[in-house]
Amino acid sequence: MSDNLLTLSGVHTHIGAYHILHGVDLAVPRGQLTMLLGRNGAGKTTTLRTIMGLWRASQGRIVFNGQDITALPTPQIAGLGVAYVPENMGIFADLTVKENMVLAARGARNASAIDQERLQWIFSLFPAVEKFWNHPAGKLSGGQKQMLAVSRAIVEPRELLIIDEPSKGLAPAIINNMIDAFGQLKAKGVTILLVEQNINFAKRLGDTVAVMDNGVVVHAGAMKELAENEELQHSLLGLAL
Amino acid sequence: APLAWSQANEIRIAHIYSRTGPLEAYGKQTQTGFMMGLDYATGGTMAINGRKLVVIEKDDQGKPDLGKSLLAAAYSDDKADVAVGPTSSGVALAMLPVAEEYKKVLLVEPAVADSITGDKWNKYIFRTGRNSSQDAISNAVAVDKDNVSIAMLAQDYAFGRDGVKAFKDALKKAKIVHEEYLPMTTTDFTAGIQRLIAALKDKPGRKIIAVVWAGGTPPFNALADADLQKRYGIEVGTGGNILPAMTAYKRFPGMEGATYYYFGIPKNPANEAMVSQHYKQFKSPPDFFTAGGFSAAMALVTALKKTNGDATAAKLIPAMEGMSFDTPKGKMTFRKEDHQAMQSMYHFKIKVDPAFPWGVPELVHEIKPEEMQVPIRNKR
Amino acid sequence: MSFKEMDWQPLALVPVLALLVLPFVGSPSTWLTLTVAGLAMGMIIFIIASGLTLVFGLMDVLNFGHGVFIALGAFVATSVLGAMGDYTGSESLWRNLLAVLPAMVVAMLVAGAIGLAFERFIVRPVYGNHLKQILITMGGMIIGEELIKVIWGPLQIPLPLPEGMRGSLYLGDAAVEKYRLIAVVVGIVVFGVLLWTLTRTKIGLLIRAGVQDREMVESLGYRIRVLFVGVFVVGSALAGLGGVMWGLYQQNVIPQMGAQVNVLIFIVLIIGGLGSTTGALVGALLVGLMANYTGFLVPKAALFSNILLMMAILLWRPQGVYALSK
Amino acid sequence: MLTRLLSNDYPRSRVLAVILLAIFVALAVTPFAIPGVKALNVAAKILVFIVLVASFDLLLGYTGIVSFAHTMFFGIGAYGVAIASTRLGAGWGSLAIGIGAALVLSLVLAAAIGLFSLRVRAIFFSMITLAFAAAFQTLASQLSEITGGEDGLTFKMPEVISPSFDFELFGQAYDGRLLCYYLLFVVATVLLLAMLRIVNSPFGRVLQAIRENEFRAEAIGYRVVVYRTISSVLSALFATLAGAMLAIWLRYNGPDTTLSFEIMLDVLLIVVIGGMGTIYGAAIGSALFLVAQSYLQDLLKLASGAVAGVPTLAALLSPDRWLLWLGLLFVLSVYYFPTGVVGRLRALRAAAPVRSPSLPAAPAASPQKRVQGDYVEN
Amino acid sequence: MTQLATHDLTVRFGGHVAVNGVTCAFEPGTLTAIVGPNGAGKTTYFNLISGQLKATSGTVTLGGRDLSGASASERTRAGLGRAFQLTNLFPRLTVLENVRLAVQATRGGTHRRGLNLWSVWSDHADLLARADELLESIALKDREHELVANLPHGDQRKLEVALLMALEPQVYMFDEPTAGMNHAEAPVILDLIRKLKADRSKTILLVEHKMDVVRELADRIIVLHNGTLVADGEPAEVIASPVVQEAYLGVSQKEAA
Ligand SMILES: Nc1ncnc2c1ncn2[C@@H]1O[C@H](COP(=O)(O)OP(=O)(O)OP(=O)(O)O)[C@@H](O)[C@H]1O
Ligand SMILES: Nc1ncnc2c1ncn2[C@@H]1O[C@H](COP(=O)(O)OP(=O)(O)OP(=O)(O)O)[C@@H](O)[C@H]1O
Ligand SMILES: [Mg+2]
Ligand SMILES: [Mg+2]
Repeated sequence: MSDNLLTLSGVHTHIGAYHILHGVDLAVPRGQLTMLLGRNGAGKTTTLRTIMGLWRASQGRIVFNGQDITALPTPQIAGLGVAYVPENMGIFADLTVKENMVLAARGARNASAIDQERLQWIFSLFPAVEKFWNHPAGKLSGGQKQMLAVSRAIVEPRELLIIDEPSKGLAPAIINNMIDAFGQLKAKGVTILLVEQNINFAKRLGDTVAVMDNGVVVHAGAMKELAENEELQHSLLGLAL
Repeated sequence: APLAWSQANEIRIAHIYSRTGPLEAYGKQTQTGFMMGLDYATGGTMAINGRKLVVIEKDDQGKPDLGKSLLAAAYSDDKADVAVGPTSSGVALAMLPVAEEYKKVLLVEPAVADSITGDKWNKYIFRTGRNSSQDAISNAVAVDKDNVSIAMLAQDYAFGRDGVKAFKDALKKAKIVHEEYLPMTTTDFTAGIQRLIAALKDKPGRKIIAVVWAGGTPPFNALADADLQKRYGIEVGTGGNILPAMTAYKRFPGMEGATYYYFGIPKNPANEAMVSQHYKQFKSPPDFFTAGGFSAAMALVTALKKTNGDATAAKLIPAMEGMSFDTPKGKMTFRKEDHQAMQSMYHFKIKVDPAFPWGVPELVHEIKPEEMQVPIRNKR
Repeated sequence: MSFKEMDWQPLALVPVLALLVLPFVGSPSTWLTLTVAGLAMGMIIFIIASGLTLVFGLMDVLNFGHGVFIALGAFVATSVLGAMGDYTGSESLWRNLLAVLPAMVVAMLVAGAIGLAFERFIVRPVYGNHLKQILITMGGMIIGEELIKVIWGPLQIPLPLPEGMRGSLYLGDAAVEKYRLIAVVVGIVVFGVLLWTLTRTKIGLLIRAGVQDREMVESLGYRIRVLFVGVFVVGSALAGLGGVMWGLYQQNVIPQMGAQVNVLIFIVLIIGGLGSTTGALVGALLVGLMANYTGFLVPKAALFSNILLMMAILLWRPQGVYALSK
Repeated sequence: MLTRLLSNDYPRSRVLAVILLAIFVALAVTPFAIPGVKALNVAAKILVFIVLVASFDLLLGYTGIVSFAHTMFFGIGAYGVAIASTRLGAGWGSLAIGIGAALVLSLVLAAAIGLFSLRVRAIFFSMITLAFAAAFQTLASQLSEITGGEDGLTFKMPEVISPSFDFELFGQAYDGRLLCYYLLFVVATVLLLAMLRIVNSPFGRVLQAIRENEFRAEAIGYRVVVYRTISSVLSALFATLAGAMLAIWLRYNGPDTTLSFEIMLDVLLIVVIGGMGTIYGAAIGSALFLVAQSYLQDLLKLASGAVAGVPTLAALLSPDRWLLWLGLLFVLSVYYFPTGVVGRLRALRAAAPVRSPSLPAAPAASPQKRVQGDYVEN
Repeated sequence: MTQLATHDLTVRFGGHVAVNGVTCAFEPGTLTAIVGPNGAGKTTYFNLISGQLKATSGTVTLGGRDLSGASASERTRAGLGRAFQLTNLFPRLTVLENVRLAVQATRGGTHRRGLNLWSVWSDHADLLARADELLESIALKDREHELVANLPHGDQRKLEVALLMALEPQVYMFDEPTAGMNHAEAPVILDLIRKLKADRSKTILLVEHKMDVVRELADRIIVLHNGTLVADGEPAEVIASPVVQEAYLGVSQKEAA
C-alpha cells in the first residue's frame, strides 16, 4: 500500500527575515521508515520543526492522515499521534528521568500508570533509563540524554515518530539496540521519519529517502536505489553509502 | 506689553503640594481648604485691591528635589509672588533656601518639622500649620498629671523622635518610663506591645501608652486587641488625625489626647462657613488638612490687605510679623521671632457615636497659645 | 515524596529557632505570645505569598505586579463588607463569617479575572525573559494601582474587622488575637490544597517542564498556554485572597499596600526555594517569627531582620531551603 | 579623530546619528535657547541620567547582571558631596573630598557585591540586591545625624557655580547656575565617551561573552570573577559620579532623591527604551524619558481639559493620574521596543540587505536559556 | 616535555562513582582515543581534567605541575584546551567575535588577555588576522558576521572546535567533535585533527563513538567502563579485546568469531 501518512507540498518557511525553506515537497509513506538526508544547514531541522508547527509555513500545505495540519497548533498536531524528538533532545533538565517519562506518557498520571510492559521493553533497550530513573535528567551523560529523549517518544504508541538525529552520541551497542527497536516499531505499523547522518542506520533501516539541499528536496526515492547508485550519492551527498 | 499689564494686575500665588505620591490624600485636603479660604476671605471676589488672585498649582509628588525645582520654576518662570505649601516636611526643608534665593515669601502649610521654623529657617519663611512641638506639648498638657507613668510609642524617624522629645520636654508632673521606637513600616506590633507591657505593667498609678504615629499602619487596632485596659489597666493616648484614621479610635472610648483640628470643636464664623461650604460641595465634613489650607489662605489675604495688595517680600514680611488673623481655629498670630503661627489646640476625649464611622473627639479644654511654652529654636 | 525521603532539616528550623530564643526572652508567657503571634503572622504572609509561589516559583515569572492583586482583593473586600454591615456588625462569629466568606470569594473572582487580562496583555509576551518581566509587570503594577485610585479614590479606606473576630483569646497570661487564629486555619487550607494539587497531579511537573522548554511540552501534546493562563489566574486569585486577609489584619487599605509587601513576599520565596510550597511556608513562618523575636529583643535590628535571615539561609543553602532538584 | 573619540563604535544608523547629534546640540544650547528654570533643570537632569543610565547599561546590557542596588551608588555619590559640603562648608576642596570618599566607599561595596554575585543564582542575586537597596535606604534615613534622615541635606556649592554668583555675558546677566550647567555638560560628555571606550575595549567584549555564556567564558580561560567584579566596580564608580553631579546641581540630597526604588525603575526603563547594551541608548532614553516625565503632567492637564465633559475619561486623563500613563509607557515600550530605540533604528538600516547579521532573531526563535549557570555540561 | 597525567582520579556523585581511580599519562605527539559505553565517564573524565568538576580525590598534573586545585580558567591558561560535547558558544555574538574572544583569552599582548580597558577592540589587528585564519580553516569565513544562534547545528559544532583551536593549548581534548555532523562536513574537522597530530608536540585526547574514525586516527586507545579504566593499548589490540567487543560494540563473542 503506498498511501502517505504525511505529505508536505510546496512548503516555504521563514525565520525572522530569513527565507529558509523554498518549497519543500516530501511524502512519508505509511508504515515505512523515511530518511531525510542533507548537508549541514540544508534545512532538515527546519522541515521537522515546520511539520510540528514550531515554525509556521508561510506557504504550502502539510497533510497528516488526510487532515490539513498546516495551521494547527503544536499540541494538537502532537495529539494526532505524532511524537517528536528535537535536535537538542528537549530534555527537562530539572526534572528526574521518571518525571520526564511521566510527562511523555500523556495517558499516565504517575509513573505506575505507565504501561509496564512497554516500560520494561524500553529498559531493555536503554538500560541507563532504568538505572537513573530517579536522577535529575540534566545530570545524565550526553548519550544517556539521547536515550531518554528517544524513550520518551516511544513510551506510548504513536502513529508517527519524528526524530532528529537519533544516533548522535550513542555507543555502537546502543545504536544496535535502537535499530532493533525501530524495526520492532515498524513491524507494529508505526511510521518513522528520521534525520540521520549515520550510514549504517540509513542503510539498515531506511525504506524511503529524501535528500535536501538549500531548503528544497532535491531527490526522493527508495533507499535501495540510492544505496546502489554511487554516482547519485556523490552528486547528492558527496559521500559513499 | 499686555502680559506685563495683566501680571501687574494679578497676585500670583503658587501652591505646591502632593497632588500625587504617598501624601496625596493630605495634599488634596489642603488645596480644597486653601481655595475655600481664599474665596471666603475675599468675600467671593478672589481679588484684593482690584488685583486678581491667581493660584498656580504644582505637584511635588512628595519628592524634595522636585519640590525644590518646582518652587524655583514658580518664582522665576511663572512669576509667582508668593508660594504656599508643601505637604511633606522633607520637601519643605529642601524648599527653604529657594525662597531666600528668590527673595520671595514661602508660607509653609502643613509641613510640621520643627526645623522649618527652627535652625533651617530664613526670614522669608512663615508657617500657619502647627509644628511638632505644638503637637507634642498640647498632647503632653492633656495627660500631664501627678502619679502618671507614660510609655511612648513612636515611629523611628525624625518626626517620631522629635515628637517624643518635645513631649518629654513639656511634661512637668508625669513620668516617662519607656520609649519604644518602631520602624515606620511596622505592621505587626506584637513585639513592641510586649515590650511596652513589660515596661508599664508593674508601675503604680495611671499607666498610659502615648502614641506618636502618622501614616502607615497605625498601632491602634493592635493595642485594642491586646485588651490592655482590662488586663493591665493600661490606657492609650494619642493626638488627632484625619478622619479615616480615626475609625480606629472607636475602640478606645474615653481615650484622651490633643488635636490640631476636628470640625465639631471650634466655634467661630470662619469654621462654620467652612463646614457648611464643605458639606455643600462634598457632602462630608472638612478634615484636618482642610482647616490648614483654609487658615493659610486667610493669613495670606489678611497680609495682602495690609499691604494693599503689594506682594513683594519687602512689604509682606514686616506686615506679617506679629500679625494676627482669623482662621477656622480662631485667632492665630505669627510670632515675630520665628514666624510660627501661635494657635489653639484641643484637648479631647473620644466618644463613640454610631452616627459617625470614626471615634468622635469631644472637647475637654481648649489649650490656648498662652498655655503652651513653644520653644523658639531659630537663629535670626 | 515519601515520608522518609522528606528533607526535615528546614522544617526543624522553625521549632529550633523558637526554642533557641526562649532563654533570651525570659518570661514564658511573653515568649508564647510572641511565638504564637509570629507563627500566625507567618501564616498570613504565607497566604499573600502563596499566589507568587505559583507565578514566580513555578512559572518563573518575576511578577512585580503581584502586589496589585493583593491590593485589589483588599479593596474589593471593603466594597463587599461595606455592603454587609448587618453581618459584620454582629457579635456572632458565624454571621461574621457569612460576610467574610463572600468577600473572599468575590475578591478571588475579581482578582482572578483581572489576572486573566494581566496574563494576556502583560505577561504573555515576556515569558522566559526576566528583565522584561520586571519592567512590564512593574508597568502593570503602576497601572493597576492608579486604576484602583480612579475607582476607590487615593485615600486610605478603613476595613474594620467584623465584631466577632476582634479581641484576643488567652492562654494563661499570653494573649493571641482571634483573627490570627482564623488566619492560621485559612493558611492551612491554602497550603493543603496547593500541596495536593502540585504533588498529586501532573500540573506541577508540566509547569516546571514548560518553563524549561515550552516547545517540547507542546510537542508532547500539552496545551501549555492554557495551563499557564490557568495557573496565573489561580495565582492572582490567591493574591486576592491574601489581600482580604492582609486588609482585615491591618483594618485599613491603601492603594500602595501591594507594593509595600512585594519585597517581603519575594524574600519569603527566596528563603523557601523557588517552586516549593513547603519552602514558602517555612520561609513565611521563619520571617514571622524572626520579626517578632528581633522586635522584642533588639528592636533596632528588626528593620533588617528579613534581610539578615535571607542572607543566613542563602549561606546555608544557596538555592533556598527547598530547591527543586539541582 | 571621531573614530577615536567614539572608539570605532559609530551609531550605525543615519537616523540614530542625527538624533544623537540633535540631543547633543540641544543640551549644549539649552541655557540660551530655551528660557526658564524648568527647562534648565530638565536638561541638567538629563545630563545626570545619561551618565547614570550608561553606567547601569555597563552592568546590565554588557555584563548581564540584573542589580537593583545601582541607585545605592548613585546615592553614595550624592551623599558624598552633600555630607562633605555640609560638614566642611562649600568649596572645591570639600567637593573633592566628598567625591573621593564616595568613590572609595562605592569601590569597596561594589567589589563585595561583585564577589557575592557569583555565589547565588542570577535571579536570587537580583532579588537580594532589591532587599539590599531597601535596607541601604533605610540605613540612610536612620543615620539622621550624618545624612539628615528623611529630610535630607541642603547645602551650598562653591561661589562660581552658585546662583548667587552673577556675571555678564554679551550684555546679558547670568548667574553661576549657567557655569554649573556647563560643568555638568562637559563632565557628562567625557564620562559617556569613557564608557563607550570601555565597552569597546577587549575588556568590554569579554563582558559580553560572560553575559552570553559565563560557563564557556570561564572554560576558554577568562577568570569570570575578576571581570564581573571589575565591571561591577566600574559601573558603581560611574554611578557614584552621576550622583555627585546631581548633588552639585540640586544642592540638596535626601533618600528619596537618589536612593528610591522609583529611580531604579526609571533607570531600568530608560535602558530598555534606549536599547540595552548600546551605551548610546542611555542618551536617547534619558532625553526621551525625562522630557516625557517632566512634561507629562502639563500635557495631561491640557488633555483632561479637552475632555472635561466625559467623566471617566477625565478621571483617567487627570494630571493626578500621570503615573497611569507612565505605567502604560513601561508596558508599551516592552511591546514595541523590545530592542530599544537604538536596536530598532539599527535594525531598520540592516533590514535592507537580506541575511544581514545584526537582525535579531524573532523572540520565539531561540528558546531562552534561563539562568546563567544553567549550562550543565556533560 | 609537557606531559598530562592523572593520578587516581575519582569523582563521586552521591553514591555513584562516575570516574573511579583513573591513573593515566598522555604523551605529546600521541592521539589517545577514549572509548566506552554511554555513561562510562568519558566526559566526566574530561571535566575533571579541565576543571569543570572538582575531583573527590586524585590529582591532575601537566608537565609536573599539579593543577588539582586550579580553577577551569587557570587550567586553560596553563595549556589545557577543551571542546564540549554539547555545543556551548556565545549565541548572541557573531561567529567572528566568538573566535576572536578565544584567540585573546590565553595569550598576552596589548589586549592583556582581555583586561585592557582602554584600547579599542577593533584596533587589535593581530587578533583579527588569527581569527580569520581559523574561520578559513573550518570553512566558516563566509558566515563570519552571522550571529551564532542562527547557525545550523553542524556549523555550531565546527565553531566549537575552532574555539579550541584558537586557544592553541598544549593539550587538546575533543568530546565527540563530529557528532551530528554530516559526512561531507566531518572531514573538515578530522583534517584539523590530523594536522595537529602532524605537529608532534601536542597531546590530543579524543572521545569518539565512531569506530572508523577511532581506527584511523588513534595511536592509542583507552577504555572506560563504569568509570574505571579497563583497557589501554594499541588500537587494534584494544578493539579486539572482549570488553570492547561486548560491552561497547555490543558484539557477542560468538558473532565476533
Ligand atoms: N533561528 C534561526 N534564525 C535564523 N536562521 C536560522 C535559524 N535556525 C536555522 N537557521 C538557518 O536555517 C538554515 C537551515 O537550518 P537547519 O537547522 O534546518 O539545517 P539542518 O539541515 O538541520 O542542518 P544540521 O544538519 O547542521 O542540523 C541554516 O542556514 C541556518 O543558518
Ligand atoms: N554532575 C553530575 N551529577 C551526577 N551525576 C553525574 C554528573 N555528571 C555526570 N554524572 C553521571 O556520571 C556518569 C558518567 O557520565 P559522562 O557524561 O562522563 O559519560 P560519558 O562517558 O561521557 O557518556 P556519553 O558517551 O553518553 O557522553 C553518568 O552516569 C552520569 O549520569
Ligand atoms: Mg539539524
Ligand atoms: Mg560524554
